[in-house]
Amino acid sequence: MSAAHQEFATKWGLVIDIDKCTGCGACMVACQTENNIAPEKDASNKLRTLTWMNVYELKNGKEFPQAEVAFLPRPCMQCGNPSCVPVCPVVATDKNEDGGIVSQIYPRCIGCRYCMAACPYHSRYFGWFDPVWPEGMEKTITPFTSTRPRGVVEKCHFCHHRWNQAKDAARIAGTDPNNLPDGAYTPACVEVCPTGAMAFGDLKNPKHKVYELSRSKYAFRLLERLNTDPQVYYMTKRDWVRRQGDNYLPNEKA
Amino acid sequence: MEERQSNKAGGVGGVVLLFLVGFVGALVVGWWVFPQVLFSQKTQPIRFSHKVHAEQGLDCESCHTFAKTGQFLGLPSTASCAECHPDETGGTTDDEKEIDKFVTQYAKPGIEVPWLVYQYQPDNVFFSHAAHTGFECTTCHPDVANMDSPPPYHENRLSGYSKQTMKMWECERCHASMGTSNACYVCHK
Amino acid sequence: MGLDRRAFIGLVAGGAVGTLFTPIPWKLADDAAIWTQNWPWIPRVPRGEVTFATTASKLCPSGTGLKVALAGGKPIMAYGNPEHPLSQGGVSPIGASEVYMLYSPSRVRTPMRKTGGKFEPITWEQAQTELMAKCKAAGNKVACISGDVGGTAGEALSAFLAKVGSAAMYAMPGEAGPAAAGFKLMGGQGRVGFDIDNADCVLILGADIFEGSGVSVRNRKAFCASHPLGKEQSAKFAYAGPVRNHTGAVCDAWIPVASAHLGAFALGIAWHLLKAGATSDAADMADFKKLVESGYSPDKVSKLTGVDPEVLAGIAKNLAAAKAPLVIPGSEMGQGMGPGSFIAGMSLNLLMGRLNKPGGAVALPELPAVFPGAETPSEILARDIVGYLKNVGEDKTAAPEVLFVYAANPAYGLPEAAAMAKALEKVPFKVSFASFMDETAAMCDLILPNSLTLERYDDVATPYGSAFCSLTLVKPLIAPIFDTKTTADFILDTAKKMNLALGHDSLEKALKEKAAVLAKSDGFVAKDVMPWQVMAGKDKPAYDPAGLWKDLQAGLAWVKVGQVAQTGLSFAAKVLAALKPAQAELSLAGMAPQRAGTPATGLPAQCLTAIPDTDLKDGASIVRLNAATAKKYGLSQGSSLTLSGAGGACPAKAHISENVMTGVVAVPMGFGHTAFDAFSKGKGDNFLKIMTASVEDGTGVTVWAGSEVKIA
Amino acid sequence: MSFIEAEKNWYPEGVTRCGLGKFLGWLTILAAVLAFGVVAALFIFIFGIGVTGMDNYFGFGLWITFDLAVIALGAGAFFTGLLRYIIRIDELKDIINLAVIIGFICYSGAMLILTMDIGQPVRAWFGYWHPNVHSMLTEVIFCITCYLTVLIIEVVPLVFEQKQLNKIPLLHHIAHNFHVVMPLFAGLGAFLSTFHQGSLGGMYGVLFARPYAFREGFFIWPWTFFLFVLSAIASGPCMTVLVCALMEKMTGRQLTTYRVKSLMTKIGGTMLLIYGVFKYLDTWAWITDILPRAGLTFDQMFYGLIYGKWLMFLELVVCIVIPVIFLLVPALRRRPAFMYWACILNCLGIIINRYVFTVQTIAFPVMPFDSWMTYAPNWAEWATTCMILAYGGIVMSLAYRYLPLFPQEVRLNK
Repeated sequence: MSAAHQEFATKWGLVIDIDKCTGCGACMVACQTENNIAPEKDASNKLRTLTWMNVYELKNGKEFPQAEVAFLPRPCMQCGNPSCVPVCPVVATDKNEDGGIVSQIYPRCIGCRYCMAACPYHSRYFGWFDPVWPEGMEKTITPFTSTRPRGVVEKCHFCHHRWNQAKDAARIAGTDPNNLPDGAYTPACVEVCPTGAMAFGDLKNPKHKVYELSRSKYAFRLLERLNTDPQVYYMTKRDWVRRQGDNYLPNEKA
Repeated sequence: MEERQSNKAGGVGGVVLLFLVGFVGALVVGWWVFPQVLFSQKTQPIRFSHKVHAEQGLDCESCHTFAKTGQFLGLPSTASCAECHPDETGGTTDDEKEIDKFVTQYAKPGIEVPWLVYQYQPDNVFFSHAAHTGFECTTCHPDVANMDSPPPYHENRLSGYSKQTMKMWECERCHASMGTSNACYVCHK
Repeated sequence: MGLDRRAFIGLVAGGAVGTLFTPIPWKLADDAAIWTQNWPWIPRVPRGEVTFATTASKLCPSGTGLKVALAGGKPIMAYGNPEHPLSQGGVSPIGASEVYMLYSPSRVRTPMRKTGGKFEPITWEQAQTELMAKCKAAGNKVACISGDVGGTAGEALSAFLAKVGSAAMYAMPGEAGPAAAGFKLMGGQGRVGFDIDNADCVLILGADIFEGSGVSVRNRKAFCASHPLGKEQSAKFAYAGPVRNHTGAVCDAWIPVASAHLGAFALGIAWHLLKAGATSDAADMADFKKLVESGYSPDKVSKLTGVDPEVLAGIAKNLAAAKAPLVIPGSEMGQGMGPGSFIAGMSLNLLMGRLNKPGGAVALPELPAVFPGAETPSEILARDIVGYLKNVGEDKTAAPEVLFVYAANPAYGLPEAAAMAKALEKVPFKVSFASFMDETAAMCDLILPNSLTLERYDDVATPYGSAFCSLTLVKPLIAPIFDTKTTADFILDTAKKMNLALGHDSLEKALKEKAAVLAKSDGFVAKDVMPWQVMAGKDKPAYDPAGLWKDLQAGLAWVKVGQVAQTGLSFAAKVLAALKPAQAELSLAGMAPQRAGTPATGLPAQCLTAIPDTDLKDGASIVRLNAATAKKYGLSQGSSLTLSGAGGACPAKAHISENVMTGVVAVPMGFGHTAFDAFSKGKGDNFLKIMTASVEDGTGVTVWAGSEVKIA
Repeated sequence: MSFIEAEKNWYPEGVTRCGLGKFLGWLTILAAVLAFGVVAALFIFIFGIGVTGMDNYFGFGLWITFDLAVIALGAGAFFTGLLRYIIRIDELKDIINLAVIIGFICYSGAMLILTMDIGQPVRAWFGYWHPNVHSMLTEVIFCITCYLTVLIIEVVPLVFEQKQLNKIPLLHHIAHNFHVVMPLFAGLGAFLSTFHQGSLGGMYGVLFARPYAFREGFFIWPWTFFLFVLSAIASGPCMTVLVCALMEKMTGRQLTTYRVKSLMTKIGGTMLLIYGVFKYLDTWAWITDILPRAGLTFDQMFYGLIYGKWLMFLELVVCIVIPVIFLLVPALRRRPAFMYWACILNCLGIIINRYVFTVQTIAFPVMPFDSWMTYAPNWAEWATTCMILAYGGIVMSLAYRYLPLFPQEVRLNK
């Protein structure tokens, strides 16, 4: 497959500490407004919402009072070996840029949804209807991400526009756009998170926080054994949470 | 049977002739009529003379500036035009009348001029001017500095884009020749 | 020569072949595809320069400073202001809604008067004339219910009421009310705050400090600071409450305790602390000790609350061993707690000597008022609005002639909705200053829409729970989109026209005056040094008092680290002695995450996707109970049930969650709106209406947290 | 000459057909179904695919299942063509025309469904202009369109052999010359068809992050590639026979000999046996290798009634073992009830196979904290699917009435 384990000089990565997530949803809301997702009147049908960033509730399966709860924010994993990219018939999605963010080009997408079937993380969403903003609210559309018509697939792109903005700022300031300092480029979800549960940076750059964090013994990735090689890392000190990061046979250890 | 015979008699030649008529007709329609139908022509709200301004010694960057964030600000705002043209000239030349039109219709009421931009990229494109500062403006833009009147603006009635919007293959060709990445997200948003 | 069939076919064939050699089919196919990226009914993205401006959120009770992105000068999105101490870049879903809510379909677009049961638009002049006439006729029988008593705008309203001779200024219920009332009963002076930043062992009694309680964004930032990514945590958190809610989810321990038993639970811990030798110089120390030793022994508390005696001892041990322990009392749903529970919780801080210490509870001074005659927020907050309205409804208290409703939605946001509505209906002339068409506005005779946060001058002054005094300026970033006015400006103008001049022409001038007054006091502008650092011993930074207004306009917060020294502070042992923990077979616990908005905002449009289908599904509220409770009532996952309490009944669906203690039904708050717009209406039910407002023994204040409920 | 009489001149030589009124009545019923489907299609084109029952979890649903199923069941066309023209099993000339028409209906119907199924139909041509050569779907798009073209070329002589049309010399010559080159197209069709039947299977087998569907394979093709080819050629001939039998039942006329049908089903049964062997091996490898590697167990692949193991039992045992026995034991095959039931089971098995690969694959929650979701097609999907069935019915009815599909019909009905 074209995208199998491609390596880039920069590898943007997100580290999410599940133990610090309260599940408030600020990241979801920030993501939606930043990326021009129209509000939905009936959003309780979660099978039809557009939630590039989605917070899952995890339970340890035990009874009260041994029960525990955790919240897991799920953006696009920007897999190193994405299952969605090789299946796209029209190259509307690709992993071909330095940084390793899996692109999704709305005007190229024909809406076949094969990528959605391929992605085990449910990170990809389809515009079932045209987006409708309440009258006037379309004035709050941002210039950051283009609006999408119905009938195309969309997903989290680590607020890629912010990388472009950071590079432009570096260019005008005369610094190296290809060697951004830690924090120069941060997705909206990371920026607004009140508990600071998320960190973002170049996984390959030792000067970036995520370099150490992703190498922590508490770090893991979702469904690692499927060889998708995600660029999103999770952290937890709780064994039961870690065990829910992948499938294990009863006799296996997480 | 008779009908068929008659067809056969003058037929083959006639059919070929009409085939040619249809063929040429289609070519005329396709190459001459079709473009006129497809594109509408619009003129700028103000006959802005780049030439006059260039002759004053202004270069492109004087009005088409960058923000500190690196964002290219494109066309100047009415306010910045009004810095030099705050009041009516009261003159009678065409140029002066045009200035007065700007002052009365836009500068005084504080309305942005609805300029028609020849090369706006689609919403789904992130074009970084900051990354292209090494090029002459005229590498991509028409050399308006020598034009006294802005050229007419052609809008594709179907797609809604300006005729002069740079197509993707043009971007890709230059990127390829420069050894710059043609990855999707280099330009798309 | 006629065109015969064959010739025609030839012509058509020629045309068809010819067309293939023209751009028509190819260009059309391409342009048609391009047309699909540009569908005229899909909004375009704006062009224009992206800039940022600052202000603070008025819709969000946590008082966060905002950084607002603008494109071509128009606001497009709200982030947290990284330079603001109450935000540090963090923002709640409500704070983030400040921009798009400008265009909420439920915004009241012009002043409106109700005639014959229907609203008709009127001009501001007409509205003012009518209002003045009504106020003149009412004399001092004017009351006000406000959802924002801390700020200068609240001050203006309070001053207006004082001017007409009324003391009927009431605040909407929250955590601040019982705290103010409780602290008063303890003989305390000032407003209580909690220095989570400098605490190393925090026991949270009910309060949802990371969601609906107090300065929740600041609280979460404090949690963030003590839990640095990838490093060991420097503070321990334990949460005691009926539900492991968002706060409980990240705490090191959850101790299941019913809302009604949190006071007893606190005193159970006090028992251990006393036993370990803790003491205080409070006047009623002996009474308190006697009370705790006799009534709150581990087995008694364990029997009442169900908490294992060892757990109780463990918590006490942890608190005693900590360098900077802190206890934060509150309600799991941010309202309905009684002052008695607050006192019980605070008694632990007193016992441990944690008052006015870094990492402890602090008594903050009130900010100076700029409107003479205005009451202090604490005075207003200590009043019992539910008790008052209940009395009005039952004709025990005379109804006011004119009622102002400001930044509040009492018809929705108070317990026993039916009784509250009855009380409101007794008021002959009700004026709403709502920005949105909420349930109360819909009942009012006059709606005078307040401009929204981004359209007006206002301020955020020391929100409840904050460990330091602060003032943040709210300034307009966009001209009012609709025909709205800043309520305070309107009140000031009206007062002037009624010859009741309040001292300032506009809120902006009053705010400038306030800045000038604050500049003389002992504060500073938080920028490089944050107030909690000063509290921990860092030097207070120098600042230029003359530049305060400019700093405030730049979005920075004026802060003050100062504690009110306490004289005569007691445990209020008499009050505690009278406390009788209620025993309910089944009780309600509210879950009030910020994504469900506030009573005054309704459900913010973009938050609906963030509301899980375990709160709301297919228009029905989902309530949570654990398997043991469900079994007792014959319920299972997804089964329908009806919850009934004092004021009525609410239908709901059951969701089995083991994070709810046995004997408790956890209900999502913020739903069941009957006003607002399609984003709020027809979604679930408002469980406040079945919460029973009862009187707390010892304090006489109305409480409804953990009220009893029945499953039908 | 009245219209009714004139219409009779269009029948194939020497056959009788039902009255025009009856025929039009039948067409009206089909047209009504078709019209309802068109309304649903308009809804879909105007408002978007949101009007269907699909959702974020089920981006593939009834439509894709239907497409895969009809393409498999339409495989009779290429496989019979291969046997008739390349392998030269001459007897099959008596049913090849029917197989070709069924193939044409199935493929054109699938294409129609696909135009609705993609979110941006106006961009459908991107599949050819901007192809991703790594995508199995690209292979499908190219092969299906090419093969549909081949099918059209195969259908053209059939249409031109219509009694009245054949009187036109040009059409007569075209039909004749096409027949001469038919082996070439049959070969081409077989090649293309094999590839897209395979790539349809490959589409699922390559989903390496979907343990229910993922398979190892040979070179770039996962095992599902080959299994889909085999299952298609096992079911295609049987489907042809079933359609033939249905037509005989409806018209009351014998259209082919039982011998031809029996031969077809014997071929189908043989292929089903081969398929069955490999399918069992594949399933074994899946259970013992692929699933444990993903940390999953066989039991975890099933859920509740709708995704229960019974479906797998039905597919692998009832719909493979039983039809293989019925079709390969001559004594059983000779009895129509056994033969037809075996054909039905055979086809049903393939439909179930396509269904589980489409729906159960994406219903299985790969993330441990996720849960099983269920999917039910709604009216819009059913209506449009029925529209295609009605379209097939109309084409088949017209073809039967006017085209010389069955060389044996005259003789058998004397």
